[in-house]
Amino acid sequence: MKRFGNIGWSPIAVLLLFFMVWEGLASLFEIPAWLLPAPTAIFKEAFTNYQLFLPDVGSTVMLAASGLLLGASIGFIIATVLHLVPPLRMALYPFLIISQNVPIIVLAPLLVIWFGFGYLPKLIIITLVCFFPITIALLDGFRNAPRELVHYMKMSGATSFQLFSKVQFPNALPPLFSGLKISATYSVMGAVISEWLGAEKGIGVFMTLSSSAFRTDRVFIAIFIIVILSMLLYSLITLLEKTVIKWAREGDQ
Amino acid sequence: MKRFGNIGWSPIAVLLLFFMVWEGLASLFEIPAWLLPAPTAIFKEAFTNYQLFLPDVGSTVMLAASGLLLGASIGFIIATVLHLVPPLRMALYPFLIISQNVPIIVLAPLLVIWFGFGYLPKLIIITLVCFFPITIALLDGFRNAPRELVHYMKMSGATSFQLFSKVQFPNALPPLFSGLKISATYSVMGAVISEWLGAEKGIGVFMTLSSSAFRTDRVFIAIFIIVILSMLLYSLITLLEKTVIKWAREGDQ
Amino acid sequence: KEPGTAESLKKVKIVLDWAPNTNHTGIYVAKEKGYFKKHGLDVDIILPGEAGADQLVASGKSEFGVSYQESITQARIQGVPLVSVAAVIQHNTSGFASPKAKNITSPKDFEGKTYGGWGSPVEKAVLSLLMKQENADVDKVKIVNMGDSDFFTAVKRDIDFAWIYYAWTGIEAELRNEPINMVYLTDHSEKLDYYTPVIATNEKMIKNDPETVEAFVAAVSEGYQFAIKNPSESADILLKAVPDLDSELVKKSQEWLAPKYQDDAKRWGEQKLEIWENYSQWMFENGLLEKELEAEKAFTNEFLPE
Amino acid sequence: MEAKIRLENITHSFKETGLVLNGISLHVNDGEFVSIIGPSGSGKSTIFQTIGGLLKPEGGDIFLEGRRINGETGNISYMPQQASLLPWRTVLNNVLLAQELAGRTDESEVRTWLAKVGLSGYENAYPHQLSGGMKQRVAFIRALLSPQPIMLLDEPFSALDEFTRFDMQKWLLAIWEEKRKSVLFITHNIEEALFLSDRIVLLSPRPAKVIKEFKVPLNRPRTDRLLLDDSFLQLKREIYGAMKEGETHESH
Amino acid sequence: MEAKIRLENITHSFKETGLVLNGISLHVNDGEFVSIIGPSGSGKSTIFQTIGGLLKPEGGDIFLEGRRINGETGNISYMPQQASLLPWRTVLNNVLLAQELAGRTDESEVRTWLAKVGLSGYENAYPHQLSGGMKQRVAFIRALLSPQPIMLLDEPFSALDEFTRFDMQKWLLAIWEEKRKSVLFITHNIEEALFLSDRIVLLSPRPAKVIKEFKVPLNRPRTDRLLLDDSFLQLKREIYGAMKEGETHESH
Ligand SMILES: Nc1ncnc2c1ncn2[C@@H]1O[C@H](COP(=O)(O)OP(=O)(O)OP(=O)(O)O)[C@@H](O)[C@H]1O
Ligand SMILES: Nc1ncnc2c1ncn2[C@@H]1O[C@H](COP(=O)(O)OP(=O)(O)OP(=O)(O)O)[C@@H](O)[C@H]1O
Ligand SMILES: [Mg+2]
Ligand SMILES: [Mg+2]
Repeated sequence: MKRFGNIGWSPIAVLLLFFMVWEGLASLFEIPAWLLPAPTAIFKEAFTNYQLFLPDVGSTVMLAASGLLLGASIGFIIATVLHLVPPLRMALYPFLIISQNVPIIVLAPLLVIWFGFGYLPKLIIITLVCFFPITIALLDGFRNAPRELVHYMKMSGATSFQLFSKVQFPNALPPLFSGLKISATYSVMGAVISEWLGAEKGIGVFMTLSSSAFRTDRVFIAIFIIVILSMLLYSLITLLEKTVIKWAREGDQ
Repeated sequence: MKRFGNIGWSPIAVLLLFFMVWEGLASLFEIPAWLLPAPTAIFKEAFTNYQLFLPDVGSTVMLAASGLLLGASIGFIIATVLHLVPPLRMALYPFLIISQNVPIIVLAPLLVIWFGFGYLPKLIIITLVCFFPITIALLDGFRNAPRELVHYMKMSGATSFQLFSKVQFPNALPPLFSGLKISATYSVMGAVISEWLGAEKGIGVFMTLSSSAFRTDRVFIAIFIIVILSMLLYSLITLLEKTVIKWAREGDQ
Repeated sequence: KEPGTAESLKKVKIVLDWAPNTNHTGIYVAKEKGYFKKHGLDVDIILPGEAGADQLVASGKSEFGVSYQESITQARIQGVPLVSVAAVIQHNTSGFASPKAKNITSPKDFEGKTYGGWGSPVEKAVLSLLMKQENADVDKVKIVNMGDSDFFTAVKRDIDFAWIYYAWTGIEAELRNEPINMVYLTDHSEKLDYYTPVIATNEKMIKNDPETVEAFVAAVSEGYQFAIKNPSESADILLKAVPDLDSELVKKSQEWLAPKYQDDAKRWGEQKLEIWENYSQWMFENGLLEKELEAEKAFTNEFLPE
Repeated sequence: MEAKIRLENITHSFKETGLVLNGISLHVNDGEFVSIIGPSGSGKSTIFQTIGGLLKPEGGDIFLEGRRINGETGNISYMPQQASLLPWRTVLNNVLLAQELAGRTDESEVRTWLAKVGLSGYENAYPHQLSGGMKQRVAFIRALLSPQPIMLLDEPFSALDEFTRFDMQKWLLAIWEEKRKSVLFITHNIEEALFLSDRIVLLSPRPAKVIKEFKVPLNRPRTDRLLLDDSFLQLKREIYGAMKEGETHESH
Repeated sequence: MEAKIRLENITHSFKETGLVLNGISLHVNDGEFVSIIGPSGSGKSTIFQTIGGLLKPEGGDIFLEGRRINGETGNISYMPQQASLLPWRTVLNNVLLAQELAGRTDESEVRTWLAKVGLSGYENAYPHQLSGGMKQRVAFIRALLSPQPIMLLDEPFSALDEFTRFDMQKWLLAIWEEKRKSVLFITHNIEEALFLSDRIVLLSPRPAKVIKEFKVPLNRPRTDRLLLDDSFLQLKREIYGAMKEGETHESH
């Protein structure tokens, strides 16, 4: 616990260092601002014109958070069903792969045509992005339950579902959190991409507009926001992990 | 083992069913071919004009495979370093998140300026896509080594590196394979995206050109190829998993 | 029909081809100035993102869209029922740009240089057409696929010249004080003076709801006419609607583009059969089209106001 | 009367290690306490896994009150050789687990028993915070409080000191007598087997066969004075001798 | 002469369960065999973890030949109470593990010993294919073949039948005498402690203190005839009595 007080600052220190090096390089090599603006320029722009993108942030946060939640739930459901019904697992795994390999440029028009320009097609895209790491991590976690616990449960007359809910599921919690961390990291970017499906506002819109207007500094503001949101989500998952998994971690003493 | 003989066919049966439903819906609702061509049309086009995209396939396969390999190696190295040097872990994790949240549209120009239009910037993009799931899965796998084994090793005088190589690393093999499966699924799409950075050939090029020429059937050929390649890579990883992890799987009897 | 009240307004959508820019000014003006309302329409302007404007228009998900003659030509060959109802800019303002220092002022200077494109066979055909007229050899141009990279990035590295729209990227170069040379397509070949961009709708709309098309085109036409007369005010309207845009770029671009909307045509939006035929003919001859375009079906002037 | 549980000529082999059970026949009558003694690695735990339905015997049949139950689970309460506590459950919840499986839980009963076996104060501890013997006691009462009428105990007291072990034996006998359970008990301790059982079954080294059976004609309730009783010592020597004899012992 | 290993007034407590070691002082001389006996959950395994350097004692010091080694690992060869075999290694490679840590491996020696403890044919089996007692034997020879001069054995034979156990004891004594190791041995079996040790240390229930020490003045080599020897029986009764007395036993 004490560690925290000290090491909690180190990422911030390293980030500061990173910005300083960046700033230094930018001015040393006279990198043009339209290519890679200096951090100070970016921050200045962010503070003076924050009203430009503030409404966008809220919309993207909503999208990312609800998409992650939905993606996680669906990822969990799919993993559970595929685990409990083994024939389905073999039969449906091609569709898992397909779901990750249909490019947005093909999917987007179809989604819009079927579901319009509203919230739903965007949610579908983020969900598609987020569910997959969770499903894969869970499927393997379910399978890797310690042998002696599985044996004990079966001998004691546990049904498949009891075996699942009392052993395989809790055993898959650590990989579940790995999967959630991966998905959380992708979710904000997924939201941004989904906004390219024709949104009124959102960081994705802000970014494409800025990019097409050659406002690289604003594009970087968008990136900073995306990164910060992702880190927040990631930290949230880590925090959740710490409260849920109280039993297994070595080196917590 | 016998199971295989039977169930190995079920994904193919389900895929066939899927195509049949698709074909049926396409002709029932008279979905125009430029929006969603019927599978038969796609296959016909693929068989008659295969010389159009055959060279592209080779180039994308090379890109995806080398990117996955490089991504996996780098993912492994990063996870190992972060695990063995705990202060680094806290300090550098923001950069892990950043690496997944810099959109291609920003990254692409920078990569092009620094590395030109050759192979290298593309490899960097696929690597960025592939390393992350592996790093996260490994980091958690390293940490979750069974307590009693870690205790035994420490008591017996194992150095940190011995503890790592003999316990934490083998213990992380199952999550490593989960991560690899996720990355393998992304790698082909990563290669396709990287080809939008300017490539002479490749499925990505074939797809954008087909798309801009409204050849939706060819776009779907591209998707089929991407999906098939991903499934091959995924199966390869699963096969590798079966040969490497011989000790832990329940339900293999 | 009672114009003016919110309930009676007919809701329609227009999908842009790209991020909002000065090509779209007339549309934003028509919305802001109430021209749409006047014609009984309530118009949503939609950014396309990845969702491919043309498919959305063709499928009827959006009634109107911004497209290009090249696209509509290829689309119609594949049976996509798109129809151009107005040319936004009368003449092609695109061309091959290069930093001044490279000294590329005419197609023959392309020899020995590197061209950055997006890998389409059209590009080589266009280069070849231009260069042949000056007895230059297109095979001496190195064609590199630069993917999604923009002009400024590309010319910093390996690339000598690329294909741009002057009204946007060219103006941006002026603003950056990076002088460029332009080789305009229209200066070297009439066949390449195609309409880009255009306002498009689908065949069903024309058949089933010609009134709406007419109302829409009329309002947009008024919008562009306003922009032609008041470039600076209409630039402000665009900026107000899309505040994320760079104001300097928009203003300067608007100024440059205002006279080009209508140019030498007798009214804004007018399209000529000959231009549609010429271009598609050229494409067909160069093996870029599988069959010949029925040019008269690809566009119509019938909705343009007198 | 039909035996509570009867194994008839059970054979089983593992793919990797070959034949383990070589025609095992044994039975436990209703309310009977039977111990199994046999060399390490002979196949005792495998017999339990067969009865519990985890393994389907290759040959032979298992009957529960005359009904064939090959491969059927849920008929027994079981204490495995390794404690097999769920690491994510507290001690209390680990004991409740077996009751949950059987569909009715009684937390206050569990708390009472945790106190009886010396674990009061540890209800909310996680398994990794327990000593080896404490884990064993948790697994023991988990089995003890399961409602099934047949109990399979696999070396339940191997990690306990003599006094704690004696307490546990006492509780086991109390429950057994009160609830009229049938018990099958694996141990390496001949005295323990004699002290607890009605009958003792002696196994050969792997592949296991039953080489001898002993009736234990000692009166109940049995007390520790028995340990010095002549007939007790006599029986002990007899079993010891039989083991030595039956032992073409694998470690030689 | 300086003791090989000496604990001076060691105290330790766990955050969740409180004080466990309450001022433990004990020592093992060079080449001496010392057993620890104490109730389940008293703190025996915790003492081992302290000596092995896994836990840093809160109070007190540990000396190796006079050098303070609080929290220092690598000085001992160790057999934990749970076998703790690596599931991804075969039996052979699990035994080699301890040698790998010490930097020199001798595969033929390992194979010889695997055969001696009755595990020939299982060299390439994985731990999950072994019986409980077989796992324990693997862990035992893993410790036995480690080169460190001090050996900590935590209930090494609890899962073995009497004959196998006796064999193991024999091998242990052989190695101990041949290599002049110092052994600290945890057991619940008084006879075993008497049979093997030079000295026996008796612990109280938790929090553990040393309540008594017994010298075992029996001649070596010791054989099974000893079990009926008078002085042996006398010592056994004495220890039993001391245990009973020291036991404000936690399960009451
Ligand atoms: N899952 C398994 N796969 C392969 N072989 C196994 C498996 N389980 C047990 N065996 C083998 O079966 C034999 C008997 O094992 P079992 O666990 O039944 O012995 P046991 O009599 O309980 O011994 P112990 O007293 O040491 O616990 C052993 O030789 C062991 O190697
Ligand atoms: N990691 C831990 N965290 C918290 N408490 C612990 C931990 N390890 C042991 N304890 C507590 O310390 C006490 C002594 O445990 P220890 O394992 O040393 O007992 P032991 O004498 O070896 O018992 P046994 O003979 O049952 O193995 C127990 O009460 C146990 O609950
Ligand atoms: Mg056993
Ligand atoms: Mg212990």
